[in-house]
Amino acid sequence: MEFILGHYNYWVVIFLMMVGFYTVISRGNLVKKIVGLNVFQGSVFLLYISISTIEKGTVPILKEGFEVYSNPLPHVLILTAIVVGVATTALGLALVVRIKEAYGTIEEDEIHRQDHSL
Amino acid sequence: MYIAVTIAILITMALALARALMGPTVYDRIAAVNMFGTKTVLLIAVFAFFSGRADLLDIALVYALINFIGVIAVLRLVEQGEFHSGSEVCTKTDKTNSE
Amino acid sequence: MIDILSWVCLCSGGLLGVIGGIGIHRFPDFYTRLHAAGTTDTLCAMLILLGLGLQAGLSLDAFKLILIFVFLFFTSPTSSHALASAAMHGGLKPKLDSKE
Amino acid sequence: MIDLLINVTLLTFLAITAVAMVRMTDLFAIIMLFGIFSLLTAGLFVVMDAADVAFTEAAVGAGISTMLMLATLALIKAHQEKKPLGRRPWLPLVVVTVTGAALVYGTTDISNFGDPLAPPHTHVAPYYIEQSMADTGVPNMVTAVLASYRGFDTLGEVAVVFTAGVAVLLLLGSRRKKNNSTVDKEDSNDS
Amino acid sequence: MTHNLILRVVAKLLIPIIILFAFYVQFHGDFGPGGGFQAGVIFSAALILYALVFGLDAAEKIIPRWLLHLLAALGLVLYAGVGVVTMMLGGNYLEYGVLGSTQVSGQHLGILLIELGVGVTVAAVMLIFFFSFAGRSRS
Repeated sequence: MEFILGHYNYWVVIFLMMVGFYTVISRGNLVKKIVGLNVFQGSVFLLYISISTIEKGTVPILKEGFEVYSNPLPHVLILTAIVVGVATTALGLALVVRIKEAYGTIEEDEIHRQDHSL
Repeated sequence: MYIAVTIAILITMALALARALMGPTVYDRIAAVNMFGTKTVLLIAVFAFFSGRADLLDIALVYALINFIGVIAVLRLVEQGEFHSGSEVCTKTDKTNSE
Repeated sequence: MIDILSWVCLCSGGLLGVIGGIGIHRFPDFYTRLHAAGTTDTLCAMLILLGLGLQAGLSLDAFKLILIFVFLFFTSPTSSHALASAAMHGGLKPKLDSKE
Repeated sequence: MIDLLINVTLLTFLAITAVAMVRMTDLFAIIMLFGIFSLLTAGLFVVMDAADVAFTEAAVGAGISTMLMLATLALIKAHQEKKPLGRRPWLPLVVVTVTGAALVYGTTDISNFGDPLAPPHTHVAPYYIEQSMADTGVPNMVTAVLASYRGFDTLGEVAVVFTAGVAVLLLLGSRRKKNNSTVDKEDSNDS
Repeated sequence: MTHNLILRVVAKLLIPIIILFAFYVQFHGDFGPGGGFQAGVIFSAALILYALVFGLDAAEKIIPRWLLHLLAALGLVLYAGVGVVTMMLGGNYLEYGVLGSTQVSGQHLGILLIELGVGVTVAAVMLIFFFSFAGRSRS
């Protein structure tokens, strides 16, 4: 029981990661691919934060009456990663918009077909 | 005692999530997402008091704000997208102010 | 005394939340669902925040709670209203007949 | 106890949301669910004692990210995903299952969730927790590490954000001359 | 959404509070949760709300595009400039201790300055994202 509760986080993280991965490799729609990438990214964030947690710990901001703080280092890494993540997502979406304008579609197959028919 | 409130909020979240998953119309989903956001705000507020860290209330505040802006943005898209399916689709610009 | 009052507020808030949740799940069409979500949401949030505020007493925390309260007090009905009017203009008809 | 309860429930919600997101074909509904996904992630960050991260995720993930996706949807005017491509649908599934199984096998060696003696908590973290107040005078350790100990790292991150901004400007900044005109190469910015 | 008078009034009421909250998050980041990244995003969220309710053109009147481009670069320059200044004062790159009379006061000033740089850049870049995506649809 303790083993299951202690690893539930990691298993859900892996499940989410695989769901995101599956979306990226099996779906042809570019917007959906980006959503899948974001799910993958979110699972990595959750993994890091799960690792940083300490039982009966508290938020890493010094305050009277608290002794155990959770590990601040993964928080820093993930905090910046989230902002960078949204920046890259925006870049990907901008590319999708330009692809739509150039090809008239956002389905991967149709883009391939148009490329080959030239 | 906090645990009773927490469980109540979690049940509500589950019901709202179910509506968001099933929702026959777009508006049902938006209403469910809005409710979900409000419940998350409450959950964080309750958790902040339970754990004795009132700093977390800032996060609840940001949630309330972002949730509102998100709903307005979604409505913008839905409304304009359905009204102007012709050439003049200016989803994010206001009708009165667009050139 | 204040403790009991605060627990009463918290519990009734939680109860209202669950009722609203059941409402959003069971009601037949969008407008009734929005009614369930909108009305219970506001009161539920306010009761829970009031309960927490009674626990906090007079402090910075109480001020932040009041701020959250004000935020929800303004935004929640506004988004409900915007949602309903968008749905109305979007052509979603309320279900008026009582036959399922 | 209570945080474990919230933790497990929210994680389960998260898994359900993710599966629903893959199965749906309505792009609009997918983006709504992505908003819920972000909210849930941020809630989990709060429960796992990462206040700053939850703050960022709430503001960025749920706010800006969802809004950008909606704006994209408005631009591409395609609200429905075409039916998934039919060729060899089992291959991705097999790849994903094998990778997932390998990763789950790997978790058996990870120490339990919240174990205070786990390796990540024994090297540099105790130094930050004990010394950050004396070194920088800032009670928020995350800010201390972010801005002071690892300031150079953060400079790089800000540069990445700036670069992404410039790139988006190059891609989308110039006004379209006509509807569906082909690629217009004019760069409209000077930053 | 011309019929949404309520939305306009409430937005007018809320936007100043949001901007005030953004400044609180920016400058209180040392003591509570928050900092430049979050404050920048919240600040841009306030302007995005304005753009959503009153239109993109009205928002661009408040903060024109060239100003956004300038601010995005300026934040990064401020951040990197702090590093250069510490080098000129005899320390290493981004060693804030030399900025003040004591180690702690120097650190405090340095953290405040670079958080400001981060906040300005992030706010400007998020607004650039939104304006680019939203402005693309007008022909």
